Amino acid sequence: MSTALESKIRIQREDFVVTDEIEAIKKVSRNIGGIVTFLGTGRELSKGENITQLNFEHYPKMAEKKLEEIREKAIQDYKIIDMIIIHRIGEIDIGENIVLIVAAGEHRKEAFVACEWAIAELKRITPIWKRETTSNGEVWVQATP
Amino acid sequence: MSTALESKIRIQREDFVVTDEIEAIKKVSRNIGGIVTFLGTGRELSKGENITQLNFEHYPKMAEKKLEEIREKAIQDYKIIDMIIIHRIGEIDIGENIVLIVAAGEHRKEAFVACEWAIAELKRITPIWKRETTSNGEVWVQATP
Amino acid sequence: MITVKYFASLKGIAGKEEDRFDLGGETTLKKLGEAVAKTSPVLGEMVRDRKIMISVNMDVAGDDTIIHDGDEVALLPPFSGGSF
Amino acid sequence: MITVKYFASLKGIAGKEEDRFDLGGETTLKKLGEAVAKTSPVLGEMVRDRKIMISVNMDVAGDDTIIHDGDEVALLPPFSGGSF
Repeated sequence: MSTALESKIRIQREDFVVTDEIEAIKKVSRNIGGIVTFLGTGRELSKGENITQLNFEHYPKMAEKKLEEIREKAIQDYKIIDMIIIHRIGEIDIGENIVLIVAAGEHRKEAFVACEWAIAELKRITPIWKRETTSNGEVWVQATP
Repeated sequence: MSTALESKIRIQREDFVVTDEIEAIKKVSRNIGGIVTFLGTGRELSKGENITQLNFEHYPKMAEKKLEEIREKAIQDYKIIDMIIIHRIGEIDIGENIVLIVAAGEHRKEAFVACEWAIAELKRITPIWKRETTSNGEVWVQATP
Repeated sequence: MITVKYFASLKGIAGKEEDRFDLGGETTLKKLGEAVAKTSPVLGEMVRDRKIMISVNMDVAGDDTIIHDGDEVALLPPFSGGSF
Repeated sequence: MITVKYFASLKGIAGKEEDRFDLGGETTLKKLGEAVAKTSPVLGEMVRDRKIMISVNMDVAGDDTIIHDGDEVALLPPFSGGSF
Protein backbone atom coordinates (compact mmCIF):
# COMPACT_ATOMS: atom_id res chain seq x y z
CA MET A 1 0.00 0.00 0.00
CA SER A 2 1.17 3.50 -0.83
CA THR A 3 2.37 5.72 1.99
CA ALA A 4 0.09 8.37 0.52
CA LEU A 5 -2.85 7.13 2.56
CA GLU A 6 -0.96 7.04 5.84
CA SER A 7 -0.80 10.74 6.60
CA LYS A 8 -1.48 14.06 4.93
CA ILE A 9 1.60 15.58 6.60
CA ARG A 10 4.93 13.85 6.08
CA ILE A 11 8.61 14.57 6.51
CA GLN A 12 10.56 11.75 4.94
CA ARG A 13 13.88 10.79 3.37
CA GLU A 14 12.40 8.84 0.46
CA ASP A 15 11.00 10.46 -2.67
CA PHE A 16 7.25 10.82 -3.25
CA VAL A 17 5.14 10.29 -6.38
CA VAL A 18 2.97 13.31 -7.24
CA THR A 19 0.31 11.23 -9.00
CA ASP A 20 -0.13 8.99 -5.93
CA GLU A 21 -0.73 12.00 -3.69
CA ILE A 22 -3.21 13.53 -6.15
CA GLU A 23 -5.13 10.24 -6.36
CA ALA A 24 -5.15 10.06 -2.54
CA ILE A 25 -6.65 13.54 -2.20
CA LYS A 26 -9.21 12.84 -4.94
CA LYS A 27 -10.65 10.06 -2.78
CA VAL A 28 -11.65 12.61 -0.12
CA SER A 29 -14.58 14.06 -2.09
CA ARG A 30 -16.46 13.67 -5.36
CA ASN A 31 -16.87 17.42 -5.42
CA ILE A 32 -13.24 18.34 -6.14
CA GLY A 33 -13.00 20.42 -9.32
CA GLY A 34 -9.54 21.97 -9.03
CA ILE A 35 -6.27 20.60 -7.63
CA VAL A 36 -3.29 22.94 -7.43
CA THR A 37 0.10 21.41 -6.74
CA PHE A 38 3.37 23.07 -5.84
CA LEU A 39 6.50 21.00 -6.31
CA GLY A 40 9.81 22.45 -5.15
CA THR A 41 12.88 20.94 -6.80
CA GLY A 42 16.65 21.25 -6.37
CA ARG A 43 18.05 24.05 -8.53
CA GLU A 44 21.59 23.99 -9.81
CA LEU A 45 22.21 27.71 -9.43
CA SER A 46 22.02 29.68 -6.20
CA LYS A 47 23.25 33.27 -6.13
CA GLY A 48 25.50 32.54 -9.09
CA GLU A 49 27.12 29.47 -7.56
CA ASN A 50 26.85 25.96 -8.92
CA ILE A 51 25.33 23.59 -6.42
CA THR A 52 26.19 19.92 -6.51
CA GLN A 53 24.02 18.70 -3.65
CA LEU A 54 21.48 19.82 -1.06
CA ASN A 55 21.00 18.49 2.42
CA PHE A 56 17.91 19.14 4.51
CA GLU A 57 17.64 18.82 8.28
CA HIS A 58 14.52 19.30 10.39
CA TYR A 59 13.48 19.57 14.03
CA PRO A 60 11.53 16.32 14.39
CA LYS A 61 8.00 16.62 15.78
CA MET A 62 8.06 20.44 15.74
CA ALA A 63 8.34 20.49 11.92
CA GLU A 64 5.45 18.02 11.57
CA LYS A 65 3.42 20.04 14.06
CA LYS A 66 3.93 23.24 12.04
CA LEU A 67 2.98 21.50 8.78
CA GLU A 68 -0.21 20.23 10.40
CA GLU A 69 -0.99 23.77 11.61
CA ILE A 70 -0.49 25.06 8.05
CA ARG A 71 -2.74 22.33 6.63
CA GLU A 72 -5.55 23.01 9.11
CA LYS A 73 -5.39 26.78 8.66
CA ALA A 74 -5.40 26.44 4.86
CA ILE A 75 -8.50 24.23 4.94
CA GLN A 76 -10.30 26.56 7.34
CA ASP A 77 -9.28 29.97 5.99
CA TYR A 78 -9.44 29.27 2.27
CA LYS A 79 -12.38 26.80 2.29
CA ILE A 80 -10.50 24.14 0.39
CA ILE A 81 -11.52 20.49 0.68
CA ASP A 82 -8.15 19.05 1.70
CA MET A 83 -4.37 19.55 1.59
CA ILE A 84 -1.33 17.26 1.60
CA ILE A 85 2.14 18.54 2.56
CA ILE A 86 5.32 16.47 2.17
CA HIS A 87 8.90 17.65 2.74
CA ARG A 88 11.95 15.51 2.14
CA ILE A 89 15.03 15.60 4.33
CA GLY A 90 18.58 14.28 3.93
CA GLU A 91 20.62 14.39 0.73
CA ILE A 92 18.88 15.74 -2.39
CA ASP A 93 20.42 15.97 -5.84
CA ILE A 94 19.81 18.66 -8.46
CA GLY A 95 16.44 18.13 -10.16
CA GLU A 96 15.09 15.96 -7.36
CA ASN A 97 11.83 16.63 -5.53
CA ILE A 98 12.11 18.53 -2.23
CA VAL A 99 8.63 19.60 -1.19
CA LEU A 100 5.08 18.95 -2.37
CA ILE A 101 1.88 20.79 -1.50
CA VAL A 102 -1.41 19.55 -2.94
CA ALA A 103 -4.47 21.76 -2.46
CA ALA A 104 -7.86 20.42 -3.56
CA GLY A 105 -10.90 22.69 -3.85
CA GLU A 106 -14.31 22.78 -5.45
CA HIS A 107 -12.97 25.48 -7.76
CA ARG A 108 -9.53 26.58 -8.78
CA LYS A 109 -9.41 30.01 -7.12
CA GLU A 110 -9.31 28.85 -3.50
CA ALA A 111 -6.93 26.01 -4.37
CA PHE A 112 -4.43 28.44 -5.96
CA VAL A 113 -4.56 30.86 -3.02
CA ALA A 114 -4.28 28.10 -0.39
CA CYS A 115 -1.37 26.41 -2.16
CA GLU A 116 0.60 29.64 -2.62
CA TRP A 117 -0.05 30.67 0.98
CA ALA A 118 0.97 27.26 2.32
CA ILE A 119 4.41 27.18 0.66
CA ALA A 120 5.18 30.73 1.84
CA GLU A 121 4.03 29.83 5.37
CA LEU A 122 6.03 26.59 5.28
CA LYS A 123 9.20 28.56 4.56
CA ARG A 124 8.32 31.07 7.28
CA ILE A 125 7.45 28.84 10.26
CA THR A 126 8.66 25.29 9.65
CA PRO A 127 11.98 24.35 11.30
CA ILE A 128 13.72 22.92 8.24
CA TRP A 129 17.24 23.94 7.24
CA LYS A 130 19.17 23.57 4.02
CA ARG A 131 22.87 22.98 3.52
CA GLU A 132 24.23 23.60 0.02
CA THR A 133 27.31 21.88 -1.31
CA THR A 134 29.26 23.85 -3.92
CA SER A 135 32.83 23.68 -5.22
CA ASN A 136 33.69 26.03 -2.32
CA GLY A 137 32.41 23.62 0.32
CA GLU A 138 29.25 23.35 2.38
CA VAL A 139 27.14 26.18 3.74
CA TRP A 140 23.89 26.45 5.70
CA VAL A 141 21.48 28.69 3.82
CA GLN A 142 19.20 31.35 5.22
CA ALA A 143 15.69 31.68 3.91
CA THR A 144 14.78 33.75 0.90
CA PRO A 145 11.09 34.67 1.04
CA MET B 1 7.82 5.78 -24.85
CA SER B 2 5.49 8.13 -23.00
CA THR B 3 3.42 10.56 -25.02
CA ALA B 4 4.68 13.25 -22.65
CA LEU B 5 7.72 13.88 -24.80
CA GLU B 6 5.81 14.20 -28.05
CA SER B 7 4.29 17.63 -27.55
CA LYS B 8 3.83 20.25 -24.87
CA ILE B 9 0.32 20.98 -26.14
CA ARG B 10 -2.10 18.08 -26.42
CA ILE B 11 -5.82 17.53 -26.82
CA GLN B 12 -6.51 13.84 -26.38
CA ARG B 13 -9.16 11.29 -25.40
CA GLU B 14 -6.88 9.18 -23.19
CA ASP B 15 -5.96 10.10 -19.63
CA PHE B 16 -2.57 11.59 -18.73
CA VAL B 17 -0.20 10.89 -15.83
CA VAL B 18 0.76 14.04 -13.91
CA THR B 19 4.10 12.62 -12.75
CA ASP B 20 5.14 11.81 -16.34
CA GLU B 21 4.45 15.39 -17.45
CA ILE B 22 6.36 16.83 -14.48
CA GLU B 23 9.34 14.59 -15.22
CA ALA B 24 9.21 15.67 -18.88
CA ILE B 25 9.30 19.37 -17.99
CA LYS B 26 12.11 18.81 -15.45
CA LYS B 27 14.33 17.60 -18.30
CA VAL B 28 14.16 21.05 -19.93
CA SER B 29 16.48 22.74 -17.41
CA ARG B 30 18.55 22.02 -14.32
CA ASN B 31 17.57 25.43 -13.02
CA ILE B 32 13.91 24.68 -12.28
CA GLY B 33 13.13 25.38 -8.62
CA GLY B 34 9.33 25.56 -8.61
CA ILE B 35 6.72 23.64 -10.59
CA VAL B 36 3.07 24.66 -10.22
CA THR B 37 0.45 22.31 -11.57
CA PHE B 38 -3.26 22.86 -12.10
CA LEU B 39 -5.38 19.75 -12.51
CA GLY B 40 -9.07 20.19 -13.33
CA THR B 41 -11.26 17.21 -12.47
CA GLY B 42 -14.90 16.27 -13.01
CA ARG B 43 -17.09 17.50 -10.12
CA GLU B 44 -20.28 15.74 -9.17
CA LEU B 45 -22.24 18.88 -8.36
CA SER B 46 -23.00 21.73 -10.75
CA LYS B 47 -25.46 24.44 -9.70
CA GLY B 48 -27.07 22.02 -7.27
CA GLU B 49 -27.56 19.25 -9.83
CA ASN B 50 -25.94 15.84 -9.67
CA ILE B 51 -23.82 15.13 -12.71
CA THR B 52 -23.28 11.58 -13.87
CA GLN B 53 -21.00 12.24 -16.83
CA LEU B 54 -19.22 14.97 -18.75
CA ASN B 55 -18.49 15.12 -22.44
CA PHE B 56 -15.99 17.49 -24.01
CA GLU B 57 -15.89 18.52 -27.66
CA HIS B 58 -13.30 20.76 -29.31
CA TYR B 59 -12.68 22.52 -32.60
CA PRO B 60 -9.70 20.53 -33.89
CA LYS B 61 -6.61 22.55 -34.89
CA MET B 62 -8.06 25.84 -33.61
CA ALA B 63 -8.09 24.54 -30.00
CA GLU B 64 -4.49 23.32 -30.31
CA LYS B 65 -3.50 26.65 -31.86
CA LYS B 66 -5.00 28.58 -28.95
CA LEU B 67 -3.27 26.36 -26.38
CA GLU B 68 0.05 26.94 -28.13
CA GLU B 69 -0.60 30.71 -28.08
CA ILE B 70 -1.29 30.50 -24.32
CA ARG B 71 1.87 28.48 -23.72
CA GLU B 72 4.08 30.88 -25.68
CA LYS B 73 2.59 33.97 -24.03
CA ALA B 74 2.97 32.45 -20.55
CA ILE B 75 6.65 31.68 -21.15
CA GLN B 76 7.31 35.14 -22.56
CA ASP B 77 5.22 37.32 -20.24
CA TYR B 78 5.88 35.56 -16.93
CA LYS B 79 9.49 34.48 -17.56
CA ILE B 80 8.84 30.86 -16.76
CA ILE B 81 11.10 28.13 -18.14
CA ASP B 82 8.43 25.99 -19.79
CA MET B 83 4.74 25.01 -19.77
CA ILE B 84 2.76 21.91 -20.69
CA ILE B 85 -0.99 22.06 -21.41
CA ILE B 86 -3.16 18.98 -21.90
CA HIS B 87 -6.96 18.88 -22.29
CA ARG B 88 -8.98 15.72 -22.58
CA ILE B 89 -12.04 15.38 -24.83
CA GLY B 90 -14.81 12.81 -25.07
CA GLU B 91 -16.55 11.12 -22.15
CA ILE B 92 -15.22 11.92 -18.67
CA ASP B 93 -16.53 10.45 -15.42
CA ILE B 94 -16.75 12.17 -12.04
CA GLY B 95 -13.33 12.38 -10.40
CA GLU B 96 -11.46 11.88 -13.68
CA ASN B 97 -8.80 14.24 -14.99
CA ILE B 98 -9.96 16.87 -17.51
CA VAL B 99 -7.17 19.42 -17.93
CA LEU B 100 -3.56 19.77 -16.81
CA ILE B 101 -1.32 22.83 -16.82
CA VAL B 102 2.28 22.46 -15.66
CA ALA B 103 4.29 25.68 -15.21
CA ALA B 104 7.99 25.38 -14.38
CA GLY B 105 10.01 28.37 -13.19
CA GLU B 106 13.24 29.16 -11.43
CA HIS B 107 11.16 30.29 -8.46
CA ARG B 108 7.61 29.67 -7.37
CA LYS B 109 6.17 33.15 -7.84
CA GLU B 110 6.25 33.28 -11.63
CA ALA B 111 5.13 29.65 -11.86
CA PHE B 112 2.02 30.34 -9.75
CA VAL B 113 1.08 33.46 -11.73
CA ALA B 114 1.67 31.80 -15.11
CA CYS B 115 -0.32 28.68 -14.17
CA GLU B 116 -3.30 30.63 -12.83
CA TRP B 117 -3.29 32.95 -15.85
CA ALA B 118 -3.08 30.03 -18.27
CA ILE B 119 -6.14 28.17 -16.95
CA ALA B 120 -8.22 31.37 -16.97
CA GLU B 121 -7.05 32.13 -20.51
CA LEU B 122 -7.72 28.55 -21.61
CA LYS B 123 -11.33 28.88 -20.49
CA ARG B 124 -11.61 32.26 -22.19
CA ILE B 125 -10.20 31.63 -25.66
CA THR B 126 -9.97 27.88 -26.32
CA PRO B 127 -12.82 26.38 -28.38
CA ILE B 128 -13.73 23.50 -26.05
CA TRP B 129 -17.30 22.79 -25.00
CA LYS B 130 -18.75 20.72 -22.20
CA ARG B 131 -21.95 18.70 -22.14
CA GLU B 132 -23.21 17.61 -18.72
CA THR B 133 -25.37 14.56 -18.23
CA THR B 134 -27.72 14.73 -15.23
CA SER B 135 -30.89 12.86 -14.27
CA ASN B 136 -32.73 15.53 -16.30
CA GLY B 137 -30.84 14.74 -19.50
CA GLU B 138 -27.94 16.32 -21.34
CA VAL B 139 -27.10 20.01 -21.57
CA TRP B 140 -24.30 22.06 -23.13
CA VAL B 141 -22.77 24.27 -20.48
CA GLN B 142 -21.70 27.88 -20.78
CA ALA B 143 -18.48 29.04 -19.23
CA THR B 144 -18.18 30.26 -15.67
CA PRO B 145 -15.09 32.47 -15.33
CA MET C 1 -16.94 27.03 -51.57
CA ILE C 2 -17.04 28.29 -47.99
CA THR C 3 -17.25 25.67 -45.23
CA VAL C 4 -19.31 26.60 -42.17
CA LYS C 5 -18.82 24.48 -39.06
CA TYR C 6 -21.29 24.16 -36.18
CA PHE C 7 -20.13 23.20 -32.70
CA ALA C 8 -21.69 22.02 -29.44
CA SER C 9 -25.32 23.18 -29.05
CA LEU C 10 -25.33 24.73 -32.52
CA LYS C 11 -24.80 21.32 -34.11
CA GLY C 12 -28.15 20.30 -32.62
CA ILE C 13 -29.83 23.43 -34.01
CA ALA C 14 -28.34 22.96 -37.48
CA GLY C 15 -29.01 19.24 -37.48
CA LYS C 16 -25.56 18.73 -39.01
CA GLU C 17 -21.87 19.37 -38.36
CA GLU C 18 -21.16 21.63 -41.31
CA ASP C 19 -22.52 23.32 -44.41
CA ARG C 20 -20.94 24.43 -47.66
CA PHE C 21 -21.93 27.55 -49.55
CA ASP C 22 -20.81 28.95 -52.90
CA LEU C 23 -20.85 32.74 -52.54
CA GLY C 24 -18.31 33.73 -55.20
CA GLY C 25 -14.79 35.00 -54.65
CA GLU C 26 -15.42 37.30 -51.68
CA THR C 27 -18.28 37.79 -49.26
CA THR C 28 -19.17 39.21 -45.83
CA LEU C 29 -20.55 37.74 -42.61
CA LYS C 30 -23.82 39.49 -43.40
CA LYS C 31 -24.17 37.75 -46.75
CA LEU C 32 -22.97 34.44 -45.32
CA GLY C 33 -25.61 34.79 -42.60
CA GLU C 34 -28.32 35.04 -45.24
CA ALA C 35 -27.09 31.80 -46.79
CA VAL C 36 -26.91 30.07 -43.39
CA ALA C 37 -30.48 31.22 -42.67
CA LYS C 38 -31.65 28.71 -45.27
CA THR C 39 -30.32 25.91 -43.04
CA SER C 40 -31.61 27.59 -39.86
CA PRO C 41 -33.05 31.11 -39.45
CA VAL C 42 -31.70 31.18 -35.84
CA LEU C 43 -28.14 30.34 -36.92
CA GLY C 44 -28.41 32.74 -39.85
CA GLU C 45 -29.25 35.59 -37.49
CA MET C 46 -26.34 34.62 -35.21
CA VAL C 47 -23.92 34.96 -38.12
CA ARG C 48 -25.47 38.06 -39.69
CA ASP C 49 -25.67 40.01 -36.41
CA ARG C 50 -22.55 38.37 -34.88
CA LYS C 51 -24.48 37.27 -31.80
CA ILE C 52 -21.80 34.66 -31.07
CA MET C 53 -18.09 34.36 -31.71
CA ILE C 54 -17.26 33.48 -35.29
CA SER C 55 -13.88 32.37 -36.58
CA VAL C 56 -12.56 32.57 -40.12
CA ASN C 57 -9.66 30.20 -40.76
CA MET C 58 -9.37 29.79 -36.96
CA ASP C 59 -8.96 33.48 -36.21
CA VAL C 60 -11.79 35.37 -34.54
CA ALA C 61 -13.68 37.44 -37.11
CA GLY C 62 -14.54 41.14 -36.79
CA ASP C 63 -17.44 43.13 -38.26
CA ASP C 64 -15.59 43.89 -41.49
CA THR C 65 -13.86 40.54 -42.02
CA ILE C 66 -13.90 39.56 -45.70
CA ILE C 67 -14.54 35.88 -46.36
CA HIS C 68 -12.86 34.34 -49.36
CA ASP C 69 -13.68 31.30 -51.42
CA GLY C 70 -12.10 28.28 -49.69
CA ASP C 71 -12.24 29.78 -46.19
CA GLU C 72 -13.37 27.80 -43.14
CA VAL C 73 -15.89 29.63 -40.98
CA ALA C 74 -16.97 28.31 -37.57
CA LEU C 75 -19.83 29.30 -35.25
CA LEU C 76 -18.43 29.12 -31.72
CA PRO C 77 -20.88 29.13 -28.81
CA PRO C 78 -19.44 30.29 -25.45
CA PHE C 79 -16.56 28.03 -24.39
CA SER C 80 -16.65 25.96 -21.21
CA GLY C 81 -13.52 24.12 -20.24
CA GLY C 82 -14.82 22.54 -17.04
CA SER C 83 -16.32 24.11 -13.91
CA PHE C 84 -13.07 24.50 -11.96
CA MET D 1 16.81 18.88 33.68
CA ILE D 2 16.24 21.17 30.71
CA THR D 3 17.24 19.86 27.27
CA VAL D 4 18.66 22.43 24.84
CA LYS D 5 18.80 21.40 21.17
CA TYR D 6 21.06 22.94 18.53
CA PHE D 7 20.15 22.84 14.84
CA ALA D 8 21.85 23.42 11.48
CA SER D 9 24.79 25.87 11.74
CA LEU D 10 24.42 26.10 15.53
CA LYS D 11 25.26 22.43 15.90
CA GLY D 12 28.68 23.24 14.41
CA ILE D 13 29.14 26.13 16.83
CA ALA D 14 28.13 24.05 19.85
CA GLY D 15 30.11 21.05 18.71
CA LYS D 16 27.18 18.84 19.75
CA GLU D 17 23.49 18.26 19.09
CA GLU D 18 22.16 19.02 22.56
CA ASP D 19 22.96 19.99 26.14
CA ARG D 20 21.26 19.32 29.44
CA PHE D 21 21.13 21.79 32.30
CA ASP D 22 19.75 21.51 35.83
CA LEU D 23 18.38 24.97 36.70
CA GLY D 24 15.81 24.04 39.35
CA GLY D 25 12.03 24.05 38.97
CA GLU D 26 11.60 27.28 36.97
CA THR D 27 13.94 29.50 35.03
CA THR D 28 14.07 32.18 32.33
CA LEU D 29 15.71 32.45 28.90
CA LYS D 30 18.15 34.91 30.44
CA LYS D 31 19.31 32.43 33.06
CA LEU D 32 19.34 29.57 30.59
CA GLY D 33 21.50 31.72 28.31
CA GLU D 34 24.07 32.06 31.06
CA ALA D 35 24.20 28.28 31.41
CA VAL D 36 24.48 27.80 27.62
CA ALA D 37 27.35 30.33 27.58
CA LYS D 38 29.48 27.72 29.33
CA THR D 39 29.15 25.55 26.20
CA SER D 40 29.56 28.51 23.86
CA PRO D 41 29.58 32.23 24.67
CA VAL D 42 28.12 32.97 21.22
CA LEU D 43 25.17 30.60 21.71
CA GLY D 44 24.69 31.82 25.27
CA GLU D 45 24.31 35.38 24.02
CA MET D 46 21.85 34.23 21.33
CA VAL D 47 19.64 32.70 24.01
CA ARG D 48 20.01 35.47 26.59
CA ASP D 49 19.31 38.32 24.15
CA ARG D 50 16.95 36.23 21.95
CA LYS D 51 19.00 36.97 18.85
CA ILE D 52 17.42 33.96 17.13
CA MET D 53 14.12 32.14 17.36
CA ILE D 54 13.87 29.90 20.41
CA SER D 55 11.20 27.29 21.02
CA VAL D 56 10.10 25.84 24.34
CA ASN D 57 8.32 22.52 23.98
CA MET D 58 8.00 23.27 20.25
CA ASP D 59 6.21 26.58 20.67
CA VAL D 60 8.03 29.81 19.91
CA ALA D 61 9.18 31.47 23.15
CA GLY D 62 8.61 35.12 24.07
CA ASP D 63 10.62 37.45 26.32
CA ASP D 64 8.78 36.40 29.46
CA THR D 65 8.45 32.67 28.76
CA ILE D 66 9.04 30.63 31.93
CA ILE D 67 11.02 27.44 31.41
CA HIS D 68 10.18 24.48 33.64
CA ASP D 69 12.18 21.47 34.67
CA GLY D 70 11.75 18.81 31.97
CA ASP D 71 11.13 21.31 29.14
CA GLU D 72 12.76 20.98 25.73
CA VAL D 73 14.31 24.20 24.45
CA ALA D 74 15.62 24.56 20.88
CA LEU D 75 17.77 27.20 19.20
CA LEU D 76 16.36 27.70 15.72
CA PRO D 77 18.48 29.53 13.13
CA PRO D 78 16.52 31.13 10.24
CA PHE D 79 14.60 28.45 8.31
CA SER D 80 15.24 27.70 4.65
CA GLY D 81 12.97 25.24 2.94
CA GLY D 82 14.55 25.41 -0.50
CA SER D 83 15.15 28.34 -2.85
CA PHE D 84 11.89 28.09 -4.79
